[in-house]
Amino acid sequence: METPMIYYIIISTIMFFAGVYGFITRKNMLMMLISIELMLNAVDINFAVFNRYLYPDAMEGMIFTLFAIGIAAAETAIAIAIIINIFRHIRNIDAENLDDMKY
Amino acid sequence: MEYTVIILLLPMAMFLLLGLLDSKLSPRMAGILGTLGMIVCTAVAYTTAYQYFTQPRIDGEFPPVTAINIEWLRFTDFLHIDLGIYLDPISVMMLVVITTVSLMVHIYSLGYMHGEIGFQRYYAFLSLFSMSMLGLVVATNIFQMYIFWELVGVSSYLLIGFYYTKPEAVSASKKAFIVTRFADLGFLIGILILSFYTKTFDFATLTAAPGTIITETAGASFLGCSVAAWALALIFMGGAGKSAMFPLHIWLPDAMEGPTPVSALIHAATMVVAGVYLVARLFPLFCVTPEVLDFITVVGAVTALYAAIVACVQSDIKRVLAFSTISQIAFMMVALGVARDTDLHAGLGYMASMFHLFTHAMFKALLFLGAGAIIHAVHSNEMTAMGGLRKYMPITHITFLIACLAIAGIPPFSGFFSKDEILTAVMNKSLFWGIWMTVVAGLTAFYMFRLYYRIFWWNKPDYSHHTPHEAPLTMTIPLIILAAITCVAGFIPFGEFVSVNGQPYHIHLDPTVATTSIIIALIGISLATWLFLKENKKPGAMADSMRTLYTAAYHRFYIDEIYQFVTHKIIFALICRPIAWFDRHIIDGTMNMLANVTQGVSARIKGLQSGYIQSYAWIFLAGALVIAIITMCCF
Amino acid sequence: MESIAQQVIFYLLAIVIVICSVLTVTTRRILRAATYLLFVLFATAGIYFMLDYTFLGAVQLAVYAGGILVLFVFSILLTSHPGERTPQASIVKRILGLILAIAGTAICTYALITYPFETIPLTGGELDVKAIGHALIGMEKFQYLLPFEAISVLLLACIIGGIMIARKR
Amino acid sequence: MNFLSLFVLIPLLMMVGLAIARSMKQIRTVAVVGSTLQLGLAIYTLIKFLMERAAGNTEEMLFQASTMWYEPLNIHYAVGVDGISVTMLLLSAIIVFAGVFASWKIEPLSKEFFLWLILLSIGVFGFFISIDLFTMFMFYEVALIPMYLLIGIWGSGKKNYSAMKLTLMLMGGSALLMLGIIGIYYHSSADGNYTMNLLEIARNNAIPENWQYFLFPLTFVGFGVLGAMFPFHTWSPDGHASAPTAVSMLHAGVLMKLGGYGCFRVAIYLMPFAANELSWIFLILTGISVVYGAFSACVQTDLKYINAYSSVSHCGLVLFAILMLNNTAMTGAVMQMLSHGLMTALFFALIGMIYGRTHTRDIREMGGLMKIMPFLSVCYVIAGLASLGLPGLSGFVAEMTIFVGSFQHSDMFHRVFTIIACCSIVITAVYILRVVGKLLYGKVQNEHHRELTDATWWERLSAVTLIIGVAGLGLFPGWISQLISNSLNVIIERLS
Repeated sequence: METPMIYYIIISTIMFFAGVYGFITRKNMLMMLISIELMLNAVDINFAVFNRYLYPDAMEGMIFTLFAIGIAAAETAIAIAIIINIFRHIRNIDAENLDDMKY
Repeated sequence: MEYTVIILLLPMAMFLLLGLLDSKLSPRMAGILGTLGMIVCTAVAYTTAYQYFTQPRIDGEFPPVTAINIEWLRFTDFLHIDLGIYLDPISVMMLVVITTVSLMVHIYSLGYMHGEIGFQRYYAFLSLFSMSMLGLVVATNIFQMYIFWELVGVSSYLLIGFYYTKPEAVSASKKAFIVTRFADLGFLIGILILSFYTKTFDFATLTAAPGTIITETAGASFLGCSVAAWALALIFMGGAGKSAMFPLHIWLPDAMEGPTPVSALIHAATMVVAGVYLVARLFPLFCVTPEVLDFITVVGAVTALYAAIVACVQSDIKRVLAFSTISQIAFMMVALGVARDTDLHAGLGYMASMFHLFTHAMFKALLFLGAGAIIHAVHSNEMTAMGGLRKYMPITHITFLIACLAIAGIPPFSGFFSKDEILTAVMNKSLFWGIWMTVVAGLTAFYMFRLYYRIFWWNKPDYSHHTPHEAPLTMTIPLIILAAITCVAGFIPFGEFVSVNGQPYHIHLDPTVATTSIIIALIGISLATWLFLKENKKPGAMADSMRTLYTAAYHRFYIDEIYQFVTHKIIFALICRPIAWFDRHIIDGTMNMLANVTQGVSARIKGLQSGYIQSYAWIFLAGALVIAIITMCCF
Repeated sequence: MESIAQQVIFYLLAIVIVICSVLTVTTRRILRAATYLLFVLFATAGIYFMLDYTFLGAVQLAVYAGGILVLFVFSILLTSHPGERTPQASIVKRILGLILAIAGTAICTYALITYPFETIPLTGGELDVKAIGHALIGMEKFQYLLPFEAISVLLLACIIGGIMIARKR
Repeated sequence: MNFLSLFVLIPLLMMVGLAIARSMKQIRTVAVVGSTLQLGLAIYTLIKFLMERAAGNTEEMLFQASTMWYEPLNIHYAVGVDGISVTMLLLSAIIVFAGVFASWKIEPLSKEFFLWLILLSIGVFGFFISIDLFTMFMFYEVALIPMYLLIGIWGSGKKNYSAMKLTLMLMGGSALLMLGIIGIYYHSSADGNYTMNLLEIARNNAIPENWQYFLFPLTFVGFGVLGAMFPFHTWSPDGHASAPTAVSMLHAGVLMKLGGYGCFRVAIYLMPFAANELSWIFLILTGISVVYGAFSACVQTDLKYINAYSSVSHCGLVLFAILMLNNTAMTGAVMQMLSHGLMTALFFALIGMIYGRTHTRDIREMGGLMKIMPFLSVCYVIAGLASLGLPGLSGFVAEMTIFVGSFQHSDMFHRVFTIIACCSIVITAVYILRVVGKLLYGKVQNEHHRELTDATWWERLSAVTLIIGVAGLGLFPGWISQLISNSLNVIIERLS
């Protein structure tokens, strides 16, 4: 028999919250970005799984995942560009140090 | 008699003309213009008086005439302020008095104020005052009277403060205005109460049916007195303030800081008798509340004695005259207080009061103008700088003596007749007050002759640096005219014109009263002669023997100090300052506190907006989870 | 037989995903984290394959594993020294994060398990790439030309933006 | 187009003119021409109004016009005037006119100053011509906001604090007002055709009584804050003390009148039931204002503080009289608004002129100014006499109308409060004479002051304009009182 859908979803949940944990606890911006990728990935899995198990005839979920991957790529590229730029300026990429415009 | 409106409009025009042009006119021009205006006014007033008193009597009375009446401001359907001219015996009499004295003062000032800075302004203010005072006496309604009442207050303020660089003059003017304002508050409230019940301001309506107020306020009482009595007592308070009745008299002696002719005009002859005039005007109303009249008697009698005692020891000649004025006005008040309108005999006081008002205005103006001439000559107000002046200033001396004899009550001068009527009236009513007032009359003779001897006899001080000389003609002519009036005014059959119910009253002297008063006046005069004819040690010794009384009287029984204490220590320190403090610290503090609390709270919660995306994410997710849990629990 | 193999593969993938995701966020060496992420991405691709979304799996491999991760590795190498350990967040923060993560997992799992999904038996097998292609550039209902173009514009913008940001002044 | 809209249009054109003006001379020309036109327009309105009335037009508001500008809430740009608004417009025009001359030499940024000042006047004029609640409120806000900048930039002393305080407190008032207006709107009609038009709301008379209990205090306090009602008056001393001359003039002279005007145009006119029921509460507050402001003024040493507290007292009297809810007292209230507007503007103008010369406003540091600047001093004395109620000047007429009117109230409580309010005339005399005595009379305190000059022609013009107003109102009050009283009849009818 096939694997029940819920298994996939639990995996993605764990992945998502691992991402959440990382995002909250890490100071390094690259690590935060990596955590974001984890979360995105978890969501992507969910899209695909729901599509496959609940509406097998449609393909919205998959297409959405496709777009999400594309956007993730774009986002990462920009984010990394910004991070590197920041690094060039302050030789550091900890999120807490970026408070020049606070308040 | 519409032409009487000139009496008001002309001084008004003069005021505007002189006030607006001010220094563009030469002083001489301004003085002459002002005086000319006053001459015309006087002429018109005399014509009016002549015409009024020669008209046929109706039912034995001279009927009141409303020469002109214009609605100025309408409040409600029945309450409105009119401006108009109401002529009846007393207002016509007042017109004559005011224009006469005012004209004298106008002429006199040409000499007295010569060369002063602000000469034009002085004449402008004099015109303003004349206008207001004339408007006051011809008022057709109580509110018009109040309007001009305020205006005379202001002109008095302006004239007392004429030498505005002198701090004493400034504070005296302020004091005069505020004290009278306080009294006017009573007047105003009285008017309000009166008009609330009677629904009219009009004198004619008010006095025609004086009982209305009693019926309208039936049953209404406050602190044990009827509301009608309160209303009239409050109105009397206004009169007491203007007429410097104890304890509202404190402004008048200080008001002597103003130029002397002003003192003669405002603070001796005209404005200060406004209170008496007010009571006389509303006399029928007062008669329905006899308790108020009794109150007036007491206030008047106390004031008369008080002022007479104080006058005995003052050293500033104008102060002596000021206290003498207070005392004399108190005589008029007492006379009104003892009068009743039941019949001519009971109403003798009313006539006597008006008569005394008339004669007093003349001789007191004369005294002040004489004092002005003396001050002009010796450049000081203090008795110590005077003495033996009879040789230097013969005209002033004679006229001053005439006035002194008049005020002391020596026949045949005018004061004797009027004062005698007052004493008779008081005696008729109550023996106690009669004796009281007779004693005061004796004191009057004493202090007036003390003044006279100290100025004209006593011993010559050192005049070497500046020899006194007789005043110029512009000043002596008014003195002579007034002295002449003083000599003959007593023979005017005053009762024919003015009496309580308008019926002619034949003045006849009560021999007992007349004799007593002459004797007591002579005693006073001889005492003064004995003490002050030549420089000697007796006055000093007497003062020493009654040191406490003397000092107290010299300090006017510390009434001023009490006022000073009340105003500064109580009203300013205990009301104004705390309120100002309360406003700045409590009310404003509350507002500022609200602002500070807001700022503080936002400073605190600003920490939540740390800018750390991780905290945001944590809070966001935690919140989402909480909501999820709640949702799951609920559904 | 086939299904058992599938089960085994699934569990393998599941274990890799779970362990590597946790390691990604817990390791203190950033390069390792990137490596673990790579494993997770690979496993995710595997999941897509298992769901018969082979095209998706391929994209996942190509874009994520091939593109994004390389970017990550480059940037890591540019911004940190080899062997450097990233600073730890405070213990409070970590505990809070942990609580949140565990609670979140628990609640979501509970919610998902208790929700009665109506699954439809899998049919059809692999999705045709041609169908995907049509869907992406068609203009009918359930076709996605507009989002597709939007994404392409976005990508263009990103390229320009990336150049603008990263270039030396 | 309705000619009333010119009241808004002229200032707008002035602003355009100012925007393109280059030199000081052009700026002044624009300002003078504009304000003169405005004054002319106000006089024209008055005459036209009187003619219409004489011709037998008994409509409540004349020259009405209405244009929809926001349909979903039925908000109109609706204008119309009755006797009260006409007099208020005249007052505003006079004060703006005088204010322009009083700020002849304003530095720096004179152009911007006039721009904001004119914007302020738009708000004021717009407020008085509007008969649509929302439009009225909008103009009210337009009048308030420029205050912040005008005080904050051109002020003196603690200007930032004062500007902030004034703006925030008045904004707080408008918040209550906004709430009140919304509340009124949703009860403006029984059948769901909600309207913002004052006259229609009054005609519908549909605000339920329990809502009136709630909305009346909101609107009354909302406007009362601007009318310096105790205890919401504390913005006034600080605000006035820091504001530049023309702003003080306009603010005390006109803006504070917006409060009183709004109080009866909105609060009392629309909610007569609550007005009858709740007036006693506010009567106590305003009664306190009257005496309290006067007492506070007695011990101040800063000229502007004295005048600000005296404004608290006088404006308290306005609200006090309004709350008496009878024709005479309310007529008195409007006259007091006029009178206080004119004389307080005169006061502030003179204080500004004196301050501009001596650079101090502390009365202890000045003295004997009568010798040095006789013109200004005489004007100051006239203003003072007007303030303490000298017959022949405006203060007397207004105060007496108020006192007589209030005392006609059949209720004992009201009469007792009237007597308490009467006491203010004595206290007023105390503080006015205290200032006059210290400032103008006596010896010159500071020898440097001897070199100061008297007023220049523009200052004279400014002061004389206001004095003419004060004296005119004081000498010939009859017709204006009649004009106001007739317009008030409508409100009084609704109250009974």
